[in-house]
Amino acid sequence: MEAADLERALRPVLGDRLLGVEPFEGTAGRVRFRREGAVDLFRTARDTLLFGHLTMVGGIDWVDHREVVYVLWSDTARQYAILSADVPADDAHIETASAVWPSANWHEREAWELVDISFDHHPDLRHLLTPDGYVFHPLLRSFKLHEPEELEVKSRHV
Amino acid sequence: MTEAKTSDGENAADNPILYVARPMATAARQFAKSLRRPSTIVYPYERLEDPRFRDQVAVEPGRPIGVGQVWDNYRGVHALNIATCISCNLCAFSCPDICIEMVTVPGDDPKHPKKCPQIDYGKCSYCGFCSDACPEGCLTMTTRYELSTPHRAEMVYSPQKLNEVFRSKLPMNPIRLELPENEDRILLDPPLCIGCNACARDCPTQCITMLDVPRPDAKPGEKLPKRIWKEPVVNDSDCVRCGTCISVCPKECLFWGSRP
Amino acid sequence: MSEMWINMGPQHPMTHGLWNLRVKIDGEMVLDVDPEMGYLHRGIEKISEDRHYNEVITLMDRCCYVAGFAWEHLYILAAEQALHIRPPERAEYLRVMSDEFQRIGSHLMWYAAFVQDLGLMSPFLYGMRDRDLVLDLFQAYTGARLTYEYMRVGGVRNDVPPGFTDRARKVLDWLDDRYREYDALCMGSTIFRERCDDLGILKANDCVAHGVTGPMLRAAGVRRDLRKDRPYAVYKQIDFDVAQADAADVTARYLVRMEEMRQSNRILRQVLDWLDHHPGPMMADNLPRWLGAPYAPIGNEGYLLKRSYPKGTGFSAVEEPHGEACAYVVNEGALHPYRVKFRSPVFSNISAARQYLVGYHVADIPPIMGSVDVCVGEVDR
Amino acid sequence: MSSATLYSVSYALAALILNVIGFIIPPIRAPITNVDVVTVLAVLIFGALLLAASMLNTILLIWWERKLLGRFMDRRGAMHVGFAGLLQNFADGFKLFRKNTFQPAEADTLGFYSGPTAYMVTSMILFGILPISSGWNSGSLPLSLLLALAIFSFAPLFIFVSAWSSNNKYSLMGGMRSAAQMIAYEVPILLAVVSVVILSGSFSLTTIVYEQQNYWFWGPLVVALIVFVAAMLAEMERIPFDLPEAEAELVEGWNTEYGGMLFAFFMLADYLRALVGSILVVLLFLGGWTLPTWVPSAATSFPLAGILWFMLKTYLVFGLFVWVRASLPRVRTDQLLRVGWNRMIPLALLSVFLAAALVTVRCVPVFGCVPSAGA
Repeated sequence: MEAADLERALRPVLGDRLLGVEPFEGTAGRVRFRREGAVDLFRTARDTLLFGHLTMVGGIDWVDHREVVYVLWSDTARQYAILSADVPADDAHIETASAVWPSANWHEREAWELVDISFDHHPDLRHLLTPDGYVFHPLLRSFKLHEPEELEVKSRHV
Repeated sequence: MTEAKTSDGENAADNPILYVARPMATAARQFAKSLRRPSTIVYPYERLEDPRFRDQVAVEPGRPIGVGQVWDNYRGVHALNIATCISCNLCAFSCPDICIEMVTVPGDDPKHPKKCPQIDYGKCSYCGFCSDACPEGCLTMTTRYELSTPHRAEMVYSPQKLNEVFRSKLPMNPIRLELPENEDRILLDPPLCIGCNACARDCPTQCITMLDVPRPDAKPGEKLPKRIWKEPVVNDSDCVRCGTCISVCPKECLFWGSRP
Repeated sequence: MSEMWINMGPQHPMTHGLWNLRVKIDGEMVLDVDPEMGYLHRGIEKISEDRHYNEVITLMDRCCYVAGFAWEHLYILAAEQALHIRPPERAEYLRVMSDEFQRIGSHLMWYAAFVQDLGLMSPFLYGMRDRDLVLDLFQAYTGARLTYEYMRVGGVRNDVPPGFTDRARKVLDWLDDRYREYDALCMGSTIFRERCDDLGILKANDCVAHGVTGPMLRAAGVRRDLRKDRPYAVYKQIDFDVAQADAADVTARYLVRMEEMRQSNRILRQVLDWLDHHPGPMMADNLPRWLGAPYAPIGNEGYLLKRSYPKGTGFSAVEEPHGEACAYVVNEGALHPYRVKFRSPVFSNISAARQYLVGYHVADIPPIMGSVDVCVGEVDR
Repeated sequence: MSSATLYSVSYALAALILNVIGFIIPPIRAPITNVDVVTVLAVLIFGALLLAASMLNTILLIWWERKLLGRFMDRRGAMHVGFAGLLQNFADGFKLFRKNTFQPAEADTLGFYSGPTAYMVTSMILFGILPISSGWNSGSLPLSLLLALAIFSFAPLFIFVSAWSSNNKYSLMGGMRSAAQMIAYEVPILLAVVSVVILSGSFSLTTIVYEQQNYWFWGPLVVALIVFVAAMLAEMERIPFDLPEAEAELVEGWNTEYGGMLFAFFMLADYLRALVGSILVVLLFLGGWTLPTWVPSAATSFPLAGILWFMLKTYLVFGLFVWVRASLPRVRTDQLLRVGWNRMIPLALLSVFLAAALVTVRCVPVFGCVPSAGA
């Protein structure tokens, strides 16, 4: 499967919500899409393209906007594919993938707390790696490593 | 594709009669074996790095496997030979944990005090990047690994203390890395240079010489820059690529680059 | 007894590592579980943004403390793709050798911890003892037993010392015998089979849906191994089989891991033979080994200069001992990676805990979680 | 057999002490050499000697287990304090003794402290009943076997009390498991013992040992021996039946909240019970302090030979328990109870019938027909 194949399969479903598919070494391609097309893209990727396995969800902070990266694996094609969507920094949210792939649950919790990207309709958006009540998002560029933050954290269980 | 199975294709479900006989027999065999000598090393009395135990310590007598002649490779406490240190700062630069600090050691030249690494073992991760980076081979790692101390301040090893480790003649990491063949080198942007000699003065290997450049004839109306008419020339075979010259250059006219 | 929540962790013998499994029980039955992670979160992804490319390697060894080489390899592959560097072939063979020894070491560690969970005491020591031999080999060519810092962007640090391959073959011979002993102690024991059969079942469909990979997935009958499906390094040239079982229970996972160790022995013999006959360079051309791929010397006053590398994004996936690990490295042409993101297999495997723990006994939690092979270092990163 | 029993020795000792005191202070000589006073002191000395013997043996047993287990695991075991680590357990005991005893918040004080104490004390009483050799104690209790088993089965109560009062969920679960397990395994133990009683015709341990002078009971009663050993493992809470303190899931089971001396009580009592279990196996099945008749009489005629052979057998039996511990995993609660009720009890019943049949035909097939003493 190559980038052109992905584009051919996705274009009719997504229309202009698909921004393009670029080749990416070692994978089937990198699909760039608008966040409005997330649900349709996920369903097509799983049901039509048979990417049954969501490998990871990660966020990148590009200061002016944030990028959500999904990595999929197909057992039939034996290939990875990368999906990426840009979300604005001041309104960073996207539809959850955990309805399609349950494995997205924890990855999205992690992206939410570390990169501050909110996932709509997520079943269980709680802190995972950082303590409950932690207000910072460490993987943002604005979080400086050498200036430790003072914070009083409440314990998880009372 | 392999179906996972046990190594001899047998399992307890096939022979329920055995119940617990096979594991007990295996344990008994091990018991008989370790009656002769258990595999453990009685640490404070026997040490892996002690050559006397290298061949004795074996899981099975007569088949020494495991420890061997390459123990010298171990990355333990550093040894510093102050005499050959050139104060190039590469060890401090390459340290990922920022645990190396260059401190002044008393030298013969009061004007240009010699700086040698001081290592804080409370932070050190023993990655060996510093000894890999050392161009003179004066900072190496030894097989010493016993560092425990009740005081945090004692974890900071001064250059003198590291030099004592060097003098104790412990086995040292024998692997030295060479510089790559066509590595980047120091290049000069001639119009910016003012010939101030700072680079040549501070070069730890003294591989920079200031050569005269011809003073151009001033055209009428043009003002010649105020400078010394000398330019640094770097002897690439001696250069250790430490970048000291670049950092001391007041005009930022030295830079890294590859020359054809 | 009425229903109650108990906290298995963060300091509990069941948790190998620092995490908390909240379990809702009724008598001896498990009604619900809720894993809580984060006690070991060190922010490795954040720290990586502040380090040179090679300096990140020191973090990778600490990412998963029983499979340091696998993580080094994972990161190195992604970083090389992001920086457009190709390592020489001998370095790739050395990496594969390290990987496979690490797989044996990690599985031996798993074996030790797993049988300890079942109350088997002596195999715990046997597993640790035999793992020590593997660590001795690591020490022979990297200089450290746990935190190797051996691979570099563009190659590896140094070659194996003379006589190493013979020594390694002896260890492999020794291990071949030991695997038989392990099977006698576990599969030969009726009590072990009673404890582990039909326990913690996670069928293939659930595995895929919840992102479970590695031995757990292969124990459910799915033949998936990135070394075969997406060969990285030199796995294409090497002949080996993928271990697989169908029962999807704890016994099946045990069998898969045991078979994987035997296959690793097979791979290692081939790699050692290759290393004997093909000398060559350790590093790609023109790359210093200590400072990081975009050569970045620093002046005494923190004055940075750099050689520009073209921007790039690297993605890599390796078959780590615990499962499938991925790395995503964004290179923006700076000295440090712009963003490093890791996918840890255990992260996903634990996230499915509710699927394979609920409905069993409290006493079954340790063997089931043992068969998952939890390494908290790479979950929390 | 030698006529000097442990009690007579302590009586003589008490009389000696009191006479010496009376010799030094003549006015009180008459009142303190009264028979009643001497008897009271003799009983106290008897108890102290028993206590010392049981504690020494227990600690030696722990050392024995540590060394054996070490070799099974390809390591050395305790080796630093004293010769071959013999004093290591004393050092550990002193450490525990010095430690602060603490009590969790909202724990029930009475139960929390009385549980371990009662557990310890009842375990020690056991030692006073068992005849270690012919000269050890009077051994005249006609129902000493029943008494021993009765005291042995006190333990679940105290374990449950201390588990419940320590206000910890793990302790509570461990206590529940312990109670269920011990109750389930009391029955097979008693049934296995019944077959011994049938064969020997007596409830007195001393008589049972004397009945074994011609043949040891393990031969004809091998089924009962297997049942007894397995059930004893469960009663002693050792691997593979150590679920009440299965450290993998229950931390330390019912003694999770105990530390310092109270934990030492539990630990010592556990090993004391292990010692008593091994002793019972030796007494009931392995001929006690007697040796087979073909052994030259020189081996049994020197002083304290009975105790020596008895202890040797006991430690070997305990070595078997250690061997099992070194090679088998732990079973699960439901499996344990299933094995107990579904396997052990039928097997024990079978051995009862076997013993009854043997006695009826007055013939012991393994060792040839001999006149059965029990009939």
